[in-house]
Amino acid sequence: MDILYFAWVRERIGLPKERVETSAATVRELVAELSAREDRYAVAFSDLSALRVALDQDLSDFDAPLDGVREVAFFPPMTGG
Amino acid sequence: MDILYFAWVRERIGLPKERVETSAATVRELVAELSAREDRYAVAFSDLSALRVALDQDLSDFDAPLDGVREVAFFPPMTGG
Amino acid sequence: MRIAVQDGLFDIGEESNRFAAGLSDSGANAGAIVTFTGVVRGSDNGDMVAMEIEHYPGMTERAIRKIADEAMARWSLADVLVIHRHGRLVPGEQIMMVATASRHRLHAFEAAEFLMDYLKSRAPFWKKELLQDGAGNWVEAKDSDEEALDRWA
Amino acid sequence: MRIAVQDGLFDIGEESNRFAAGLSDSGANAGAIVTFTGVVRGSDNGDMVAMEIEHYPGMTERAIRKIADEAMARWSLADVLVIHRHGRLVPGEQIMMVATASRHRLHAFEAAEFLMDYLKSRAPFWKKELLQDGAGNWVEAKDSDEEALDRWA
Repeated sequence: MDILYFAWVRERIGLPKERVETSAATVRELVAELSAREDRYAVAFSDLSALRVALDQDLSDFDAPLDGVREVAFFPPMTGG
Repeated sequence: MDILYFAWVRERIGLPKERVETSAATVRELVAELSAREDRYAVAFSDLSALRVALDQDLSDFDAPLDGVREVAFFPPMTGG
Repeated sequence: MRIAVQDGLFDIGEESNRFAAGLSDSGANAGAIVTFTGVVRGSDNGDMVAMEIEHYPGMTERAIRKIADEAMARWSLADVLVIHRHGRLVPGEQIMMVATASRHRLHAFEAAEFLMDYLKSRAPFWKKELLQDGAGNWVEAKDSDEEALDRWA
Repeated sequence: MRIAVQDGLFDIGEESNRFAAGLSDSGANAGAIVTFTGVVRGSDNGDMVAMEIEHYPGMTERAIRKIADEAMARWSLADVLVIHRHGRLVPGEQIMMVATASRHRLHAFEAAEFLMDYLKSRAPFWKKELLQDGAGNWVEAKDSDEEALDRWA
């Protein structure tokens, strides 16, 4: 599964993209798995209310299942326009 | 006093502008005076709710006094934009 | 603020760029620009050959200025532009344009809608549709245009 | 409908004229054109040298298209244009533009406001202010931008 990070999430984790092998069933489980790996993940994911997630390029939520998902992206609330 | 007519009011009365000597105290009295003059005026002024009036180029109403007014204009509701 | 009442065509793009450049030259620091352009529509059955717009020369600029001043007083605007044509226009030609600029998008949008609502019913213009058979129909004011003003009361 | 996500500048006037010409070529008979242009504002103390806009390449066009499709479904629109830039922009440069066209002015205005409200909070762009001293601040999303969406719920 490809995981992408944008804006300050990218800066805190220190990379824009990585490939991860996971058996996490939901986004929330994936976040817990990553946070357990290294401190920089734990810091970036410390407040989920300040984060948004997209699954295969559609906005989703942290309780969404990951079956069949190929691309997960984490980022702060968007500031376009 | 100059009296101006626009749009279908101008067409019904048959002229865009005329000079009138009047001692009418209000717009309503002026309208009555003109309507008594000739049928084309009576026709144009038959339904005041379909007309608007401007005194010296500011929108006004039929009960407004005419003292000191130099230019009166009659026209249908505006359709700009 | 610029107000133009004219019979000639204007170029939407040129006017938009000039308005934006004016903001930049004046250091207005406006983040939001809204424009509205009105275009002469053809009649649904295609029998309208032109639109004749009559106006009240002395009063027109005065009435538009009053509306634009009111918009400047109600919203925080960096600039306002109003162009309105009169005379004979054919379908597809632009009739009028307003532009507003503000720090905030909501102010720019609301002010542009306010200007349009007032120009429709309070600026002394009258439209007449000229038909193929030579007839001419004065466009009637719509109740909905008068009611649109209630929003700003 | 045209959607452009690009790093280069665009010309407001040229885009406005192209949008209007497209309506005329397609015989859309739209009487009302609304445009909104967003411009990079300088910071109040003048210490911002540039705005860096990051985006999510695969998702950006997809998200904008979804928003534009929703606008076409909700209002009676003859056409929609959305241009949004990314990369490094300096104060005074235009960030983005939307244009809408409809028979009726209210549809064109509402659809343009809807597009702006959704682009602010639902299209994957993130702004960072680059300051004179080399620091960079990620612009935080405003509660008011999120609340603006309630109007369309």
